[in-house]
Amino acid sequence: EDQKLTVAVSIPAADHGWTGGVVYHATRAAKLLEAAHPGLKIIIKTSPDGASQASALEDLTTQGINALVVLPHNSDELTGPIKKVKSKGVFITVVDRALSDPTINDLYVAGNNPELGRVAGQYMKEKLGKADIVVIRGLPIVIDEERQKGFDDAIKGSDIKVLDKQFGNWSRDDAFKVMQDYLTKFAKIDAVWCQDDDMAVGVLEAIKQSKRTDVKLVIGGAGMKDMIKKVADGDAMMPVNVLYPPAMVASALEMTVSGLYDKVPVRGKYILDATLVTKENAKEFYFPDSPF
Amino acid sequence: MTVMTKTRARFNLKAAAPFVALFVLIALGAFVHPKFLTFDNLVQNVATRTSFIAIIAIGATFVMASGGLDLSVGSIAAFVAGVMLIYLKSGGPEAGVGMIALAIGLAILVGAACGLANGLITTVGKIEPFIVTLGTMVILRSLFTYLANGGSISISPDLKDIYAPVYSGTFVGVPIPVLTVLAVAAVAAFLLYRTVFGRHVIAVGSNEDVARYSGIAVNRVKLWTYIIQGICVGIAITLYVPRLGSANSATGLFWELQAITAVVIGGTLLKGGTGRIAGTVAGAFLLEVIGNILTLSNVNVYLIGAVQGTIIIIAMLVQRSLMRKS
Amino acid sequence: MTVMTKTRARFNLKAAAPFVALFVLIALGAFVHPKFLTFDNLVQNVATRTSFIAIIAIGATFVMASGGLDLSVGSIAAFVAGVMLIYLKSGGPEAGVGMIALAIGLAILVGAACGLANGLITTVGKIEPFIVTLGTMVILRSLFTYLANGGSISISPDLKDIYAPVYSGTFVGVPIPVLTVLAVAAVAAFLLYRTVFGRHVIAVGSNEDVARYSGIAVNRVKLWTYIIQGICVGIAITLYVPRLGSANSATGLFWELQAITAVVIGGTLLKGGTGRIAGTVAGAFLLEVIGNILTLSNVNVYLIGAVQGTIIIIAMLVQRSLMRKS
Amino acid sequence: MSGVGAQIPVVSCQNLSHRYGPVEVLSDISLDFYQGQIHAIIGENGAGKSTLMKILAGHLRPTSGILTFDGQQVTFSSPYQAEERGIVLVHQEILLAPHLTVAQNIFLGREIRRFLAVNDAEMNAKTVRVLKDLEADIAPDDLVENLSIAQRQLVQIARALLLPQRLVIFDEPTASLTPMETDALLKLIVKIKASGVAILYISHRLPEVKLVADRVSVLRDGKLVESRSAAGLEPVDMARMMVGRDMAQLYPEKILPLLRKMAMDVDGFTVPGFVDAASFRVGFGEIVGFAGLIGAGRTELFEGLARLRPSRGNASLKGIAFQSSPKAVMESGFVYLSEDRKGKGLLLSQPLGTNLTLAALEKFQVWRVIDRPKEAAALSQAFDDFDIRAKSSDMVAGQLSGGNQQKLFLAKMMLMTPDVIVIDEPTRGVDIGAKQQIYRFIAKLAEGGKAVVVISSEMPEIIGLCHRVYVMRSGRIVAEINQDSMDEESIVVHATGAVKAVFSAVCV
Ligand SMILES: Nc1ncnc2c1ncn2[C@@H]1O[C@H](COP(=O)(O)OP(=O)(O)OP(=O)(O)O)[C@@H](O)[C@H]1O
Ligand SMILES: Nc1ncnc2c1ncn2[C@@H]1O[C@H](COP(=O)(O)OP(=O)(O)OP(=O)(O)O)[C@@H](O)[C@H]1O
Ligand SMILES: [Mg+2]
Ligand SMILES: [Mg+2]
Repeated sequence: EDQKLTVAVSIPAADHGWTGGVVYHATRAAKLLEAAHPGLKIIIKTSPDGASQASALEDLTTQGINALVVLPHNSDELTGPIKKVKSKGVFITVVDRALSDPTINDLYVAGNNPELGRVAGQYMKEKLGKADIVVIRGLPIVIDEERQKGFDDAIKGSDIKVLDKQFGNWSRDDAFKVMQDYLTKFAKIDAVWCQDDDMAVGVLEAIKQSKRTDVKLVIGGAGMKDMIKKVADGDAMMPVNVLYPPAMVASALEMTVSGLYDKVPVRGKYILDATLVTKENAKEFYFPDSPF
Repeated sequence: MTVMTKTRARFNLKAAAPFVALFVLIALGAFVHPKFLTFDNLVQNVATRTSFIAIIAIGATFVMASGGLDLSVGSIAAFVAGVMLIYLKSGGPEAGVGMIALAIGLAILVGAACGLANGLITTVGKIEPFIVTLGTMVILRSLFTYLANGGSISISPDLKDIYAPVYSGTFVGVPIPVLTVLAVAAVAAFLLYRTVFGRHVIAVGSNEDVARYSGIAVNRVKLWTYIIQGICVGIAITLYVPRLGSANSATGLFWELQAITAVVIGGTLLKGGTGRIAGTVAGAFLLEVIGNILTLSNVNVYLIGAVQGTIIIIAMLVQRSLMRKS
Repeated sequence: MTVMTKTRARFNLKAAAPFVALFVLIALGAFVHPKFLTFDNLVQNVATRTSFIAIIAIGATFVMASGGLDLSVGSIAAFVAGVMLIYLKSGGPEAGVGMIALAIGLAILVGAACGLANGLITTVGKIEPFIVTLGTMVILRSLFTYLANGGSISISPDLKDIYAPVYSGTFVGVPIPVLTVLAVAAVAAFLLYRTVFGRHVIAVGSNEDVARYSGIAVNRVKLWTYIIQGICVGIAITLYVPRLGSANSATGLFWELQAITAVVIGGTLLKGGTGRIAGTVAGAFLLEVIGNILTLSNVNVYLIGAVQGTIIIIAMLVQRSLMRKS
Repeated sequence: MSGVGAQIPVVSCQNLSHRYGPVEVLSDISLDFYQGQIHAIIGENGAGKSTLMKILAGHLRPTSGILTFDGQQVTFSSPYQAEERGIVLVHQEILLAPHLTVAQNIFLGREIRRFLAVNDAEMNAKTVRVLKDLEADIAPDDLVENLSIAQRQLVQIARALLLPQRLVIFDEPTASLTPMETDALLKLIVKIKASGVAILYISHRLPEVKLVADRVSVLRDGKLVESRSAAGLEPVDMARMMVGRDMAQLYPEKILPLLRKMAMDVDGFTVPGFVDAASFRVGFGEIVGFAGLIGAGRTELFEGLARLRPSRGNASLKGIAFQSSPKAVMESGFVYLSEDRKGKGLLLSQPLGTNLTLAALEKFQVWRVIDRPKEAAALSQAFDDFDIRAKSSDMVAGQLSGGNQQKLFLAKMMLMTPDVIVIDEPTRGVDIGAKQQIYRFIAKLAEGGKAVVVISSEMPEIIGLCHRVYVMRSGRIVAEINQDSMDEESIVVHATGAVKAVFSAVCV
């Protein structure tokens, strides 16, 4: 049981809310697991971009590791570097973003970005029927593209009309500005979809300050605790949230470690749904201690 | 002797250059969207949200007038916001106006301390401000992330509601942040143009040796410019926090670039020896107006940056050619 | 007369300063992890991935020696990578070595063109390089996003496998990127120290008026420094693309800060008039070694930035105090 | 003087005028410059001499009028074009790239190449040769930033001498040189002339002019007032032509102080690398001179005392040890006026008023606010007291003529009302009329009980003005000479360390 093993966790740096949550959950799970397995050493490294993450993977491999849990910045970029780690005989767990070559990972704990967009679009279509909406996207990267595509597919053929989509850089402040300007630009906005809850904070504040009453619905995503609380409290403007839990990295880490120690074959693909959080189920997803 | 002077006229054209660029841009905006030229848009929205960068850029005007540079302002902003929010949270549910007042004081103090650190490393360590403040930029952002446990720090909605009017409130119709900018600019202009200290700042920026040989304590002057910069960041943050009641690691990102750009567009030269407070405020406003126009217009989202960069360069061309003409 | 010249000895100590700082850091690294001081780690990993920043920083040495600044290198990198990848994709499945060779030429050409644009706006438009290159930084990144349709651009794994050895391959045991850096540095050193052009670069950075009075075409010299910078970015990207086979909007982010830091740590002054190619390479390596040591050590993830910033400042203190002593 | 009449002038200007903005600084100048002739241009500070030279050398384009070269009309759009024709200007101001070596500066813009590379060996060798001609002790690979002002001046002269020459213009080349270098330079100029080159020579040191000039032209307030052969022209005549009236005696009468209360007492004071254990004292009411050659360490000694460079040793001011920061030293009443007025004296990009009050700004505040009217009043007072000639008061300091910059600098430091004043090269580049005013001013300071130290490379100035002289050589004070035994020869003997001075009549 106190077999000496090293597990590396490579994740994006905590540069906005969701990634902050990822780092938090990874760190927390690592502490618990290390306590449970005396011989276990978990190294967590964060990287600001794909190239640095490739470098970090090299460095981690140099240190000698038994398993790698990786949430890649970008599938295309990191497929090669992760494959190189795999070639050293390391157990590979990929989280959230699938690699271009699915044979590399031993374990895949998947988030589902298109699904996040689809669930939000689906809800909007059903709830509003006919509406003029605006969208605030994140940063121009693959995740954003996938979410957007899921959303667009879901509302295709409906009476939901997208007035505008601009980038809010996954930042509360930028989303606030964009929303303020949307409110100036469009006399009537029925609903807002923003790609994550961080930006929803800015959006809600901009609407509040404008004293406009036409906006009836704001949907964010990813399950930030403040937003889940709003849902639980039955907030009129934000009745639902679409879950995209940063805690998935913790699950992946737990599965990986138990695979190493218990010799239970934990392999394959575990897909976490983009669950729609409503007033009814909100309590299950509310973690007041999480930083996200 | 032969004293002729057309000083006034000449100086005014120079000082007016950034305002001319701003005016042209506003005229452009009026074409883009009918609501652009409304009080709600230009003052209530755009001018109000310009306030953070404007105040920080006023501080940067001092640093740059003395020939320095501060890349750490964005990180100081995040760090100050973090400390302030943690303090406000510590008060629990009964925290009220008194606590907010203390938090404001704390923010300014912490900002000043960060500036002091920058100033000391630059002057005592005798290393380029570029590297010093790049270092503290990385350090302070990392400290914020540590404080925030990687996530965000928020105050309770109740406390936020008490504090919110500082950002969203108005006084005789003018938003409080706009008034704050005007007040800070007035104090700064007085300090820079009418006091011994301000004169010394310009002297140090024009020629450090001459300043030293004139008995000016060069290091002390530089130190104070960084402290002023820190205080300005502190003030800016006391307006920022009531807006969303929270901060995360994206807070203040790239603010240093915006502030420096505002200062340069305002007519202050990067190499030191000049400082234009009013120009700086105009420059900050100009940047925000560009963003506003672009959101109101229908430019391809992916190309917004390209248009923005082009407008900034054109604004600079207009500004600098006007300054040279005078 | 009395107190004259130990010029030679003086120069050597000055040039050695960044290497001393690097040496201290490597000694520190040896304590942190037993595998640090291995060929695999220091050369195969760290030196190899230093190559992009090192080559870009060599270009930046020219720009800064002439008193300029280029903030757009990261965006040029992304843009060049984008163009290169799109070209490579256009070849379809049969694309091979020939196409890669053409793509390399294309990368260098596009890099040079970006540099030319920076240089022209700076010299003809007579505006501060800080603003010009900040503008092109925003513009080029936006153009990349446009090319990439908001996502990333990748080549097929097969093509990547053909191209990959350019990054991962070795020649007589030395990684190809490391050899490339050495070659670029050698050419750059010859250009800067042994040619008329290099002499003029230093003269322009030292005192532009003097250079002009001496009949030097100041604008032409500046223009070329930006073109050289662009070419260096192009070369760096021909090593970067085979590493990951793809680029996205985060490609090259903050490279400008890393490159400038490397140059300054290497002993080149921001205000122009000096240029130290070997120091620049040492500076780039030093930055990457700091990152490597931190990854190998057990510093709290949130505090890594704080440690990194502190080490950079300390390295600068060591470097500059050695330079002053000499 | 060769047969001027029939010859075509190398360069000639006709009806040349120049204005800076609305201000006309040259009007209707017509002059011819012939080969084998040394043509001196003299005139008060701000008369337009440097402006005329800059036009001839292609740095400025005249507002009107024409230039001819070998009888052909020419227009130069850059100094480079003028240099290509052999018109070379040695600037009054130092124009060198500080980060390059001496040889690199000398060949800047016209480097000697070997294949693709620069041929440093050859350039260094040529530099050594020309510096030897100038009797300058400077190595070709010294960085210019490490040279003193005088040495930089020599490098600048060397640069001009290495070009192919038809017309060489020297704009106050000797202003910062000591007698030894001046002597060497003048010999060289005469040699160049003999090789058939036209020479234009500007100086405020009229004895020099008398010594070398074949022809003298006088500018006053931008106009040519006289142009005549130098034969029989004495310095006093020249002075009269310049200022338009008879010059009274140049040096004021020396009034020796009766009570010698000690103002400063320096004992074993060392400025590492420059000055070794200097000991001297200066009394109130005294004018003490410091003589020496370039590099003797005079500047560094007083910069050390002013805490502008690292220094150690005993030194007291009015009985109290010197303070430890430049500001505190100044506040305690010790003021040092640098010889480098451009680099250390004035903010060239700032207005005159800002410059004037910079050091004494604390005196110009009411309730911590700068009193602008008082500042303006001080400026017009300084214009009167120091006879500063500025065409308008909203110029920046860099636009003043060289001599007027010096006067503004003096005025600036005097605003601090110091007790002990050290003036490094007080009259460098100052015209004869202004010189007289400055000497009067210094004498008046001493009469008023202040202690004055004058560092000067002009021997007559030291002798004419000072009550006592210290001579420095290679970082040491080697002699103290009193009023009664003060003469040039004894000073030069100590300064050079030679047994007997080898000294021409140059600096009469
Ligand atoms: N760039 C400038 N802008 C405005 N006025 C100028 C400028 N340069 C010189 N002047 C003015 O032109 C006049 C002539 O200056 P110039 O330098 O030719 O005098 P000078 O005869 O060489 O004097 P000095 O003996 O002091 O060197 C002066 O009044 C000076 O203030
Ligand atoms: N920045 C410097 N770095 C190194 N050496 C210097 C520097 N400045 C001056 N020196 C050297 O110091 C010595 C003394 O300088 P300087 O010529 O100023 O002395 P001085 O006695 O004041 O002469 P003068 O006043 O006649 O110019 C010279 O050998 C000079 O080369
Ligand atoms: Mg002159
Ligand atoms: Mg001297």
